[in-house]
Amino acid sequence: MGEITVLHYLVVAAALFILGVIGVLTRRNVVIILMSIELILNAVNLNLVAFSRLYGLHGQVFSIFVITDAAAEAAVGLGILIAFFRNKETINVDEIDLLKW
Amino acid sequence: MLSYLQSYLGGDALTPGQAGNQLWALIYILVIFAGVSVVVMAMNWIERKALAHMQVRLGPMRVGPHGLLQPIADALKLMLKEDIIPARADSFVFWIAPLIGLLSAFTVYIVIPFGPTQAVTDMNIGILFMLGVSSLSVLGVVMAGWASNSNYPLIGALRSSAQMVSYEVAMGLAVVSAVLMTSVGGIGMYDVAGDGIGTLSMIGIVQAQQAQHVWFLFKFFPLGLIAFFIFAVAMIAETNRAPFDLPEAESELTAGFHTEYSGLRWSLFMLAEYAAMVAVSSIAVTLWLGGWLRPFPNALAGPTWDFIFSLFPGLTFLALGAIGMFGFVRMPAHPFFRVQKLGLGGFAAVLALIGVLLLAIPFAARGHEGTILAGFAAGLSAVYWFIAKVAVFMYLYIWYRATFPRYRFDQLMSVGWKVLLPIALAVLIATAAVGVLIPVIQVWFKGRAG
Amino acid sequence: MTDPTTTLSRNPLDLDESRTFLDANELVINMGPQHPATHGVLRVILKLDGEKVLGTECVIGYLHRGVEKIAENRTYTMFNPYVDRMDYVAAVSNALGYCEAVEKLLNVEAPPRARYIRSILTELNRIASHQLWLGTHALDIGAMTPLFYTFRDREEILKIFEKYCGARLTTHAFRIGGCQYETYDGFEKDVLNFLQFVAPKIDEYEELLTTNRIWVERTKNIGVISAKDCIALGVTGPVLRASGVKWDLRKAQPYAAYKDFDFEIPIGQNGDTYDRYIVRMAEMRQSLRIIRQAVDAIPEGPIMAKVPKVIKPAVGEIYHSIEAPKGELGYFIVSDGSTQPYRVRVRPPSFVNLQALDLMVRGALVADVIAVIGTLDIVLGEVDR
Amino acid sequence: MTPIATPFFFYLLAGTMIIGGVLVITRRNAVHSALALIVALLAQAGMYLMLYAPFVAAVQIILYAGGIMVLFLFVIMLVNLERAQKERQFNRIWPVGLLSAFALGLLFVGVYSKGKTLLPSEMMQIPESSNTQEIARYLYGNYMFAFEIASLLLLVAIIGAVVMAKKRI
Repeated sequence: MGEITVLHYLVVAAALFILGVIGVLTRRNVVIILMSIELILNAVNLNLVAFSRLYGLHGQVFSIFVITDAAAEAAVGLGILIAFFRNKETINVDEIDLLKW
Repeated sequence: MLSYLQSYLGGDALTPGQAGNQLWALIYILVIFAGVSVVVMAMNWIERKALAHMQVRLGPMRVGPHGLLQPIADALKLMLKEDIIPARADSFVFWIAPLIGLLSAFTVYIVIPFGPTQAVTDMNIGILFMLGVSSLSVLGVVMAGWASNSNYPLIGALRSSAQMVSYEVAMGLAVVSAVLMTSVGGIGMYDVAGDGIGTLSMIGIVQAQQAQHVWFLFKFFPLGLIAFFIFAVAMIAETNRAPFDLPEAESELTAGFHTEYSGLRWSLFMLAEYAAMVAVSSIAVTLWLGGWLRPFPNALAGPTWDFIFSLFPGLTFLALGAIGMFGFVRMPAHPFFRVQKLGLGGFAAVLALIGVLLLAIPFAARGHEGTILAGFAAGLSAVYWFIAKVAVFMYLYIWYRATFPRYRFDQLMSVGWKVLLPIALAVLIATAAVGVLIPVIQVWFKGRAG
Repeated sequence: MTDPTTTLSRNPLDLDESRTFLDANELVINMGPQHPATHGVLRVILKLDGEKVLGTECVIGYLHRGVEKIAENRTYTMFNPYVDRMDYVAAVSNALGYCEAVEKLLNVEAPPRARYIRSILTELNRIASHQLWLGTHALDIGAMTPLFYTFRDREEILKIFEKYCGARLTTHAFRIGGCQYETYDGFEKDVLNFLQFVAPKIDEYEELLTTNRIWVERTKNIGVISAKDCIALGVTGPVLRASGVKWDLRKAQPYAAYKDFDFEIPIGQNGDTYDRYIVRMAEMRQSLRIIRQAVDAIPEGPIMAKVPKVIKPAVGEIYHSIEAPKGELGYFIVSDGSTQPYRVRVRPPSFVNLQALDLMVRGALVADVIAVIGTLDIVLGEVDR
Repeated sequence: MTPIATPFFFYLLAGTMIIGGVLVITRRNAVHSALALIVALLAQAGMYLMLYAPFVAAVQIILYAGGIMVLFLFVIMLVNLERAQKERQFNRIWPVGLLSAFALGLLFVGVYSKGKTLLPSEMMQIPESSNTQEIARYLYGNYMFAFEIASLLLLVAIIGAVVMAKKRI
């Protein structure tokens, strides 16, 4: 348990990022895929905020933009999900394989 | 440690959290936790009594004199009741949902300033922290409704999550307009930092009101009043109380999201609800009603007025004791009532004793400015005024409940989105505009005069 | 809109488990029989789209006691107390209808004093019934306090009943041919005191509700029913009058002593829940007016007509109806010449009015169903009999 | 205010976040996933506090935990997941996905071990007490344009979500 440097935060962020990627690539449930995307975005946020310790507040400002983006993404993604569920009664990505129905 | 304690009691130190004094902060947290729990129990009794008297009935009368021990009996009963988890419920989520609600309701007390130093800590994002943490209670409600695996709780949960999320928007905008006022100097007003920068810290907001010689309720009249009104409406909706108690609308959804809960877990929901009521009332008091400041801290300044206003806590307790004594005297002298009569008399005597003690403190502290005792007396006065203001809100909660019918869900939503939100936005813009314009006009006038 | 009986499956609770909120055409909720807002044991099966009501189906009979069948095994006199148990909040009206029907069958007429006493008690009972309705209706909409106010004031009426005949709720006050009891000493004074007492109280209820924004929003344009639909469905009472039809049996075919009294029939225009509220409040005031006139003009004389000890009406049938607090309460009695009726059929206003529920709540929200059930003022004892 | 027991809290929060993240991608029940994600997000807010970013922490709690996750839970409740729970949880190409994620991990390890010397060794002294004000200056100064675009993005998202989710427009 030495001094905590920015690198420590970066490692945590990288781990979260990879977890998110695994979730996106392997799960079938759209809701959980969207949550995994949130994990990825959060990993990025953590990176940005950690770097703001080194390079000034720009990172924090950017992380706020990322959060905004995440909100927009979640809203639209879940909207699509609901529209989709209404038509197909499934939320598994590998069953969403038609361009129209 | 000791020196900090001395300076803290003397009243010219930082809050324990700011000073980094963990032990003292821990004590403070325990005190607040116990205090809030006691207040919730007392509130339970007061609500039932006040509501009963508004509705031409007596309320609890059997357990203890005038039902004074009723909350304790209820708490005991709830603790002993079977804790039912429905067969097809998701037991983990079902188990954790009330804890989330309780946690979010109690966590906000960290930043509530009961006095200039009487807070666990003072964050520079205090008000944001409060809004954020109190918004987490939605999660508990949603999870409770979902985990019960039943239609009524599910509808209740959907309703309440939609309601709380919608009213948070109007609430947040109203809060922002108050926060703007911390930085905006008006005619004859100056901001706390002196450089036009506002503050989000709860203590800073109250200090700004002191420095600007005005409660934000009356600042930029009527803008502050409107913002306060919006907050006051939104906070009732946030805490799911009448007339916005749709999530637990008894006549429609039996009990809403906690239909399937029983015993201790149900009482945790109740505890969370009342704790949240006190918490949002504290926000309102801090932002618009001058927090711990006594009435007219600047117009009636000076040690004499300070002394007079510091008599109020003792007088209040004496008055309560007198009411108790009145009840004691009025109670029939039949042996059947002996225990109750003695209990009430004892209770009144204790109240009166506390009153006398509280009266003695300012008398003893008079003329000893700068000592620990004087600091203690000042802190006592501050906490008293804060609690008194919150108590008014709690009474209003009861009063609303006795008076208003319940809104329908779509009406509630349209009130939130189509009435409160536009007004809140308009007030926000107007506050900002007035704040910018007034200094300009002042400068212009000065230029003309000079 | 489709007919709910065809859109709802025969067994509405047999749901497809995979169906959920989103394909919500199929959300079926079972309201009652143990639901706080169904005024007893009414079970309403709601078919919902989200919170929008697509159709309803009332399941009744949870309080069925076979009152009509019991009548066939009792003598005319013995059956009299049973009618009190139908609409138990307006027991006096029930008894009045039954007694007058049998009197009509026997071709006797109650003496004037008995008729006046009957009118007074029935109108008092109407006020009590409306008060109870107001309290529970307001409670359904979320206003707690009126319930306690109305119960406090209803208590005064029940006290008068108790003093008069010894019973508070199921009074059994009237007999075939008149009244069993002469009024007690100070009856008139008690009633007049009550009138003095209750008039400001009615204003008090109105103060709490009439102009209350939330109350108005919750009741205006909710559960609207047109006069045409009312007549088609046979809806009577305040519900009909709120739709703008000036129909009150007390005026249309006066019974008891009503033709001697001067009173108005309050009507509404929109036929919504708010109008029904206003109409009932006005009716309470009119009842006060009737009672005052009746007490002032109450004649002296006997209280029982000459009725044989054993009531044995001639072969025949009769239909007699009165204006109960909830609407037209009719008794159809067939006599086969014996001491027991061959058949008694009750036309209960609650039962008929309840049929309008589906029409009134189509397209409304769940919360409106509560309000509409409240505003129909049904008593399940009368619906199920 | 000096942060206390920093390594302890760092490892506590980091552990919570990682465990939360693992739970998010492995739970059968989407509600449990959401719960784990909320815990991870709150832990991350704690980390922001340790990084002297209180405003971002507050935004994280208000927006993520109080807003976005409620949205998620709302949708999970609307969409019946009981069937999805009984089915296979991972798609057929999951080994490929895992492999590529692993490769990405290796890439990170490589970059960090090579590039850590590039980082400045000294942390900047960020005034914590005026953090919010500083962020405001940046947001309404340097990043004004980006801020406006973000608001436009949100507007588009609102309209999009309404169009998508509404049954009959």
